[in-house]
Amino acid sequence: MEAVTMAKAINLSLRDALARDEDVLVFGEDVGALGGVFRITDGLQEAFGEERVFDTPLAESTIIGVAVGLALRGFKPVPEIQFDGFVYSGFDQIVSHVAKYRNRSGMSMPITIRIPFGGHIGAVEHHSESPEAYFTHTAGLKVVAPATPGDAYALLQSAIADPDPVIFFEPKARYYVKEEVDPKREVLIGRARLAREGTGVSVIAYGPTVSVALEAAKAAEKENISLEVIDLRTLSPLDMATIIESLRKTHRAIIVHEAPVFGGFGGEIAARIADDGFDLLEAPVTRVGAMNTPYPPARFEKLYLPDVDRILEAADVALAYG
Amino acid sequence: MEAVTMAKAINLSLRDALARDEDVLVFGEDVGALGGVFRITDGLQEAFGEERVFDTPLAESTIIGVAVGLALRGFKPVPEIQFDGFVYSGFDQIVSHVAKYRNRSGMSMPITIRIPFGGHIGAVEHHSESPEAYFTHTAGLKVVAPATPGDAYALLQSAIADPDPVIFFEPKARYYVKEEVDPKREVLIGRARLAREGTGVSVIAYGPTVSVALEAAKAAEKENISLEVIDLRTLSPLDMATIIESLRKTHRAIIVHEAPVFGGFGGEIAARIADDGFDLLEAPVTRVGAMNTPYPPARFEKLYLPDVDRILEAADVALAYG
Amino acid sequence: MADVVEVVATDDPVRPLFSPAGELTAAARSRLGLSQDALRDLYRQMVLIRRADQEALNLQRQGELGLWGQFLGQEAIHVGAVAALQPDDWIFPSYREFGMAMCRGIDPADMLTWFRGLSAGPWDPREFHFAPLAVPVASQVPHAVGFAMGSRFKKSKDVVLGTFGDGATSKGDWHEAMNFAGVFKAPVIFLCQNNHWAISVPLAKQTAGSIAERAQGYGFPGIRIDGNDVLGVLAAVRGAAERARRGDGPYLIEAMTYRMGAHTTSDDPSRYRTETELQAWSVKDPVGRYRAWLEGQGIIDGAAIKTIGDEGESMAHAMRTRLLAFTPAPPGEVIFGRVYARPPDSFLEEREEFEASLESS
Amino acid sequence: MADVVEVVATDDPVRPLFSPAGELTAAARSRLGLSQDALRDLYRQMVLIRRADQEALNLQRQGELGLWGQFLGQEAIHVGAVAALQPDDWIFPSYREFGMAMCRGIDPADMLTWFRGLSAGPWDPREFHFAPLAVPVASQVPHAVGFAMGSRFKKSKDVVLGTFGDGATSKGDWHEAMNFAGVFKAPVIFLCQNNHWAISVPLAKQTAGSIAERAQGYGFPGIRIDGNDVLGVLAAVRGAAERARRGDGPYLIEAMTYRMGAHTTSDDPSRYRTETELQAWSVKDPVGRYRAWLEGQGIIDGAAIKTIGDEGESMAHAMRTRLLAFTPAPPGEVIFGRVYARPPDSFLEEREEFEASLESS
Ligand SMILES: Cc1ncc(C[n+]2csc(CCOP(=O)(O)OP(=O)(O)O)c2C)c(N)n1
Ligand SMILES: Cc1ncc(C[n+]2csc(CCOP(=O)(O)OP(=O)(O)O)c2C)c(N)n1
Ligand SMILES: [Mg+2]
Ligand SMILES: [Mg+2]
Repeated sequence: MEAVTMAKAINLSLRDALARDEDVLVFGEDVGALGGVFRITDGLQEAFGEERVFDTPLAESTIIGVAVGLALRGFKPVPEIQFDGFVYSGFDQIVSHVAKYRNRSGMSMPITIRIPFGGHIGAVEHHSESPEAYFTHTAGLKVVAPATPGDAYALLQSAIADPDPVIFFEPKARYYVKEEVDPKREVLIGRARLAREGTGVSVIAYGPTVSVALEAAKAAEKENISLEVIDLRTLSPLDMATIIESLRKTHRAIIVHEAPVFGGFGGEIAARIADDGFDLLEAPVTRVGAMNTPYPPARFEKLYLPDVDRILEAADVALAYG
Repeated sequence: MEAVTMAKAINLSLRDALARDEDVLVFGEDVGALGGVFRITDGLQEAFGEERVFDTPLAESTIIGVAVGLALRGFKPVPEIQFDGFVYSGFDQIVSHVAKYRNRSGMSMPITIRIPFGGHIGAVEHHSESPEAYFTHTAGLKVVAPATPGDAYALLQSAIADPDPVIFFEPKARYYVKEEVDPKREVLIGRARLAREGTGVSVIAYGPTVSVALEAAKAAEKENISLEVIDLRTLSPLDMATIIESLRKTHRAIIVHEAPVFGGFGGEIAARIADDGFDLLEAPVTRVGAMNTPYPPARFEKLYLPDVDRILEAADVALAYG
Repeated sequence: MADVVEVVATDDPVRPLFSPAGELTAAARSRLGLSQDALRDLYRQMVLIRRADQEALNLQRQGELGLWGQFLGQEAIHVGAVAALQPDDWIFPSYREFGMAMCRGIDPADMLTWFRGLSAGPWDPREFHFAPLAVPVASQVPHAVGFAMGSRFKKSKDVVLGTFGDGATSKGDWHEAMNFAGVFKAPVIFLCQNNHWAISVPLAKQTAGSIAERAQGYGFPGIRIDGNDVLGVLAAVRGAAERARRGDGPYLIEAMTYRMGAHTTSDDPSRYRTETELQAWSVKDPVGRYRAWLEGQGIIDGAAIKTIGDEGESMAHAMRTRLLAFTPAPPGEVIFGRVYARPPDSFLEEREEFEASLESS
Repeated sequence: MADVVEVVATDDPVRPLFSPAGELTAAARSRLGLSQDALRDLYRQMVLIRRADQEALNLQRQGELGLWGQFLGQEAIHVGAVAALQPDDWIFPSYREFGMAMCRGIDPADMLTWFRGLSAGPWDPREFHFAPLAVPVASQVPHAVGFAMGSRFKKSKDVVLGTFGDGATSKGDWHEAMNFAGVFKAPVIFLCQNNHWAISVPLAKQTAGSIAERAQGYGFPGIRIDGNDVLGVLAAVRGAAERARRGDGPYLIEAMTYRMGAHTTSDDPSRYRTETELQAWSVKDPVGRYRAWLEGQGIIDGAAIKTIGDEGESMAHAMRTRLLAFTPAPPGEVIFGRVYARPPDSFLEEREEFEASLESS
């Protein structure tokens, strides 16, 4: 297949899921005729009709709430939340029901909630948030965040096929990078990927920060510093085995995410590394992320978000340690 | 003053705040004639009238939302969320507005959101949750959780006086413990307390787990193990200075909270200890908390929540390490 | 200004059955077409669920339940609504619909294990077409609507009953779900059990408007009826269900009743309401009223009443016995067993560790 | 069945001014009591805000703004509503009320710094009694209600205008806030700018019901009016404001209009709507219609129109110049400066580190 953007890969993945299984439903604000504000659902309504792919009223809580009801009725709902910053009004339905319904009923919740997330798109407030930590801390959910078109295609297949609810974070700044996609390649939920081998420091990233980490690794190479880059792909459950294996080589780790560091998911990763990998570590784990403030106006987002320089700096500190 | 329960101490603190400052308003579901389901607001409506202390319709999002409007109008709103598990439908107003309004307007949000939290009350689901990590990760908020009646009184005074929004978590299982309360003692937001001195392992707790940690410390003493107990009192901002100071003595740390460990606030604390305290640590930091599942039925909560045995076990492991 | 809301012309099969004050008309009552057995059985069901309610209260007072929320006074709604539906029609309750669940055939002792803190969800919703209790107020209403949308998509003939209290109507979820139901013409009957109180908050502080009248704002009909008349409730729900079944969309029924007991056993209503109000509603007791009507019609006699009362006693006894004998699943199963359909390895490890720690201690 | 909703008898000062179709009656129009200057000024304001809207669009197309959301076609609402209020009355907008903000005296160049990504909130709400833009749809409505409750508690005479789109009426927050307003008799006017679209979702898919009619479900009046008639909007908001000011509580005005432009510059309406619909609404253009009326009344002539047009040009020029010359605060101030009134030490340290890192790089 020729190279496609991540946006297109997700579109294809939805299309294939809709074609394969008539219980798959795609819905949300503007996903119909418009094809979504990012065109992720482009052409799907035309292809599958208004009962498989439909616009809803503007109401995130009930977009999730009807997904629960539809799941009970035997469907596999794939609702879209238009932007990261608008998922909060659906939070109660996600935490109190999507995550817990199976536990109280024995009935599965095969729901995949798609959420474009992250910054670097020059948007106004509420359009660039990274709310993943709110979901990783919610028992009963699975949380994934692909970094490449191929993984986006494959992980979405896995998410939709999974009988459990999956929060599917799409790094919107990466929607337009291209890659060849092999629709037959399977990516299991819960397995991280070694995005680049290295020996000096392990850089752990997911979603939008994987490419930043890879850039940093390239830049580091010029200075003879070798960074290994791990693309988590799944945040919950967390693939600690892959991380620890990397640490056996590098003994140093940096975690990179766009969310503010304080209380972020990087804390969980760092805490586990410092626990499971206590004897392996030769330097403190550094977390590189946003500052502990609201997302700033667009012209300031570059200063706010993690970048190559901050990763390199953290690598230097880690390597110089001790 | 004679010994009062934490419930009474909070009641007195609200009463004193209402009496001192006529801009203080107390509202929420059932806080009026009933005095709240835990009687925290008992007698306040009678004393201050229906325009200072009032019942609202059943709508958490708008309880928070009108608090924002009232704050803009010059009030100091102290809304109550009846139980931890019902704050989620107010999450959008808290994350998108309470936390960020000052940043976009320059107008302060002197709002104190009271939330009874935690388990050990034998309740049905949604009544025993520990959602603090969702708030500590939200920039713009301050998050506190007292463990004793005196601190509850004083921290609530500080919270209401604070020009910034404070999420005030009340450990409902501790509502009925008694202590003498000195209304003149000030407790600043952002300062942890050494609840018990020790030399072997630092046990870091807050809210409902402080007493568990203290019990564990007592039990440990009999086995000649010395636990130092830190009561965080404030979760955000986090008082790392007090923690690190303790580590200089003990070189070992255990963190105890009722929330599930995975993605919990303990991850932030552990990550920071393992970073700031890298050279001090002689054993991995252990987190003792709930399992990564929904809150179980009441008869199983004791098995689910951290207890003295699990703390002692963690202490043994920490002390035996290396 | 061309905007006139298109009100799709649909027969309203419910409204004509009721007086403007929400009373089932005499004509409609006589045309219900229920056999004498069926009419007696409605009485029987009300008696049984009331007796179970009382027994649960006793059990709570004896320390055998963590909590109990009586539905005393609301029996006509529980019985009438379920009787109006087909067994395939799903019901989405809040937390006070114990009586409805019994009418659907769920074992009351099993249900009480939830209140006893032994089980997170004691029945299989697929078996009884009865969703689990929903504690966060109004949060189940979108589920009812989603399920009903699904029924429509599947071209199935089943309809859905979503029920909730007066307090629930203040929640955003309630509104959003009502609006979705209108837009998607979902085959759902919304049944508000307006018992005048949301814990301590009286109806007048819950809303300044009318709940039933809100329906038209969502593009479907609504009606306020006497919720203490089992036949009225049955007639309204049946009419609304028929309408939904033939594809004409949702209906909102506001059934006026009164919460005769405390909110739950944790509550103390003496702090916020008067005996007078309670007494005023006592005379409208749904069970007593209906019995008197049956007697007046010669459908029931003292002997039959006694038989039903006795049945209640033995049911209550059996319920108690079964409950107290109930052994929950082992802790590992209760805590971890149903969280995931496909549990992650790390989750299974945590379970194993937990189970191992139990054995060692 | 004693429950009859107590509808508090209040004069409705708005309804009598309008025909059933929502048109301001000729009699009401002639009794508005506006001077010729005032009438001309409404036109002037509509022209100015439309010109600013156009200039902002140009700026966006030239890459100078990150985003622009036109309000083309909604000028009568922006101008009429603000003209009906006192300067002390607060306005709680969503994100499309640039015209209202201009009418309140906020410098349009300052406002555009938000769309240019240079400022998180470019005006002081206390100075203009104009709340910051609210992006999460409907989330500002509870703020308007809370503020109005506060005005009542403070026994102040100011009222509040809360405004939102048709899409916003589907959100839970909208409902909850409406209900609170009814219960607390908050002095608030709810103004729905029903422009028939929520991005690509047309009104008919947003709701099957009527927005204006929902008001009665909350215990206060509502009306649907022609939102492309500046005098109609002014009359309705003025009437509702007077009513609220005298303590009679909220009012819901659904002003029917049309979003003539794209949702925002990121949108492509050709994917979901037809030219025909657009053309049908073109003839109801609020600015053209009002100009024709003024001309017909002999209140305005070609020279006056030209003067106003020229004023628009120089305003647009000045706005552009000021915007492009705008220098934001330093990054540390923009990112950290206003988060806390009492910033924690750790927060200040993070700021210092950030500022130090900027200097070093
Ligand atoms: C979202 C939410 N907020 C608060 C509560 C606590 N609570 C439980 S029941 C109740 C009152 C509900 O009243 P209503 O809807 O009228 O139902 P009723 O109890 O009268 O049957 C409240 C406030 C809750 N369960 N959920
Ligand atoms: C809670 C929320 N969900 C989604 C969005 C994305 N969004 C922005 S505007 C809009 C449509 C709003 O329509 P309407 O309320 O009619 O206002 P209009 O844009 O027509 O002025 C949507 C879906 C948002 N801003 N907030
Ligand atoms: Mg009620
Ligand atoms: Mg609109």
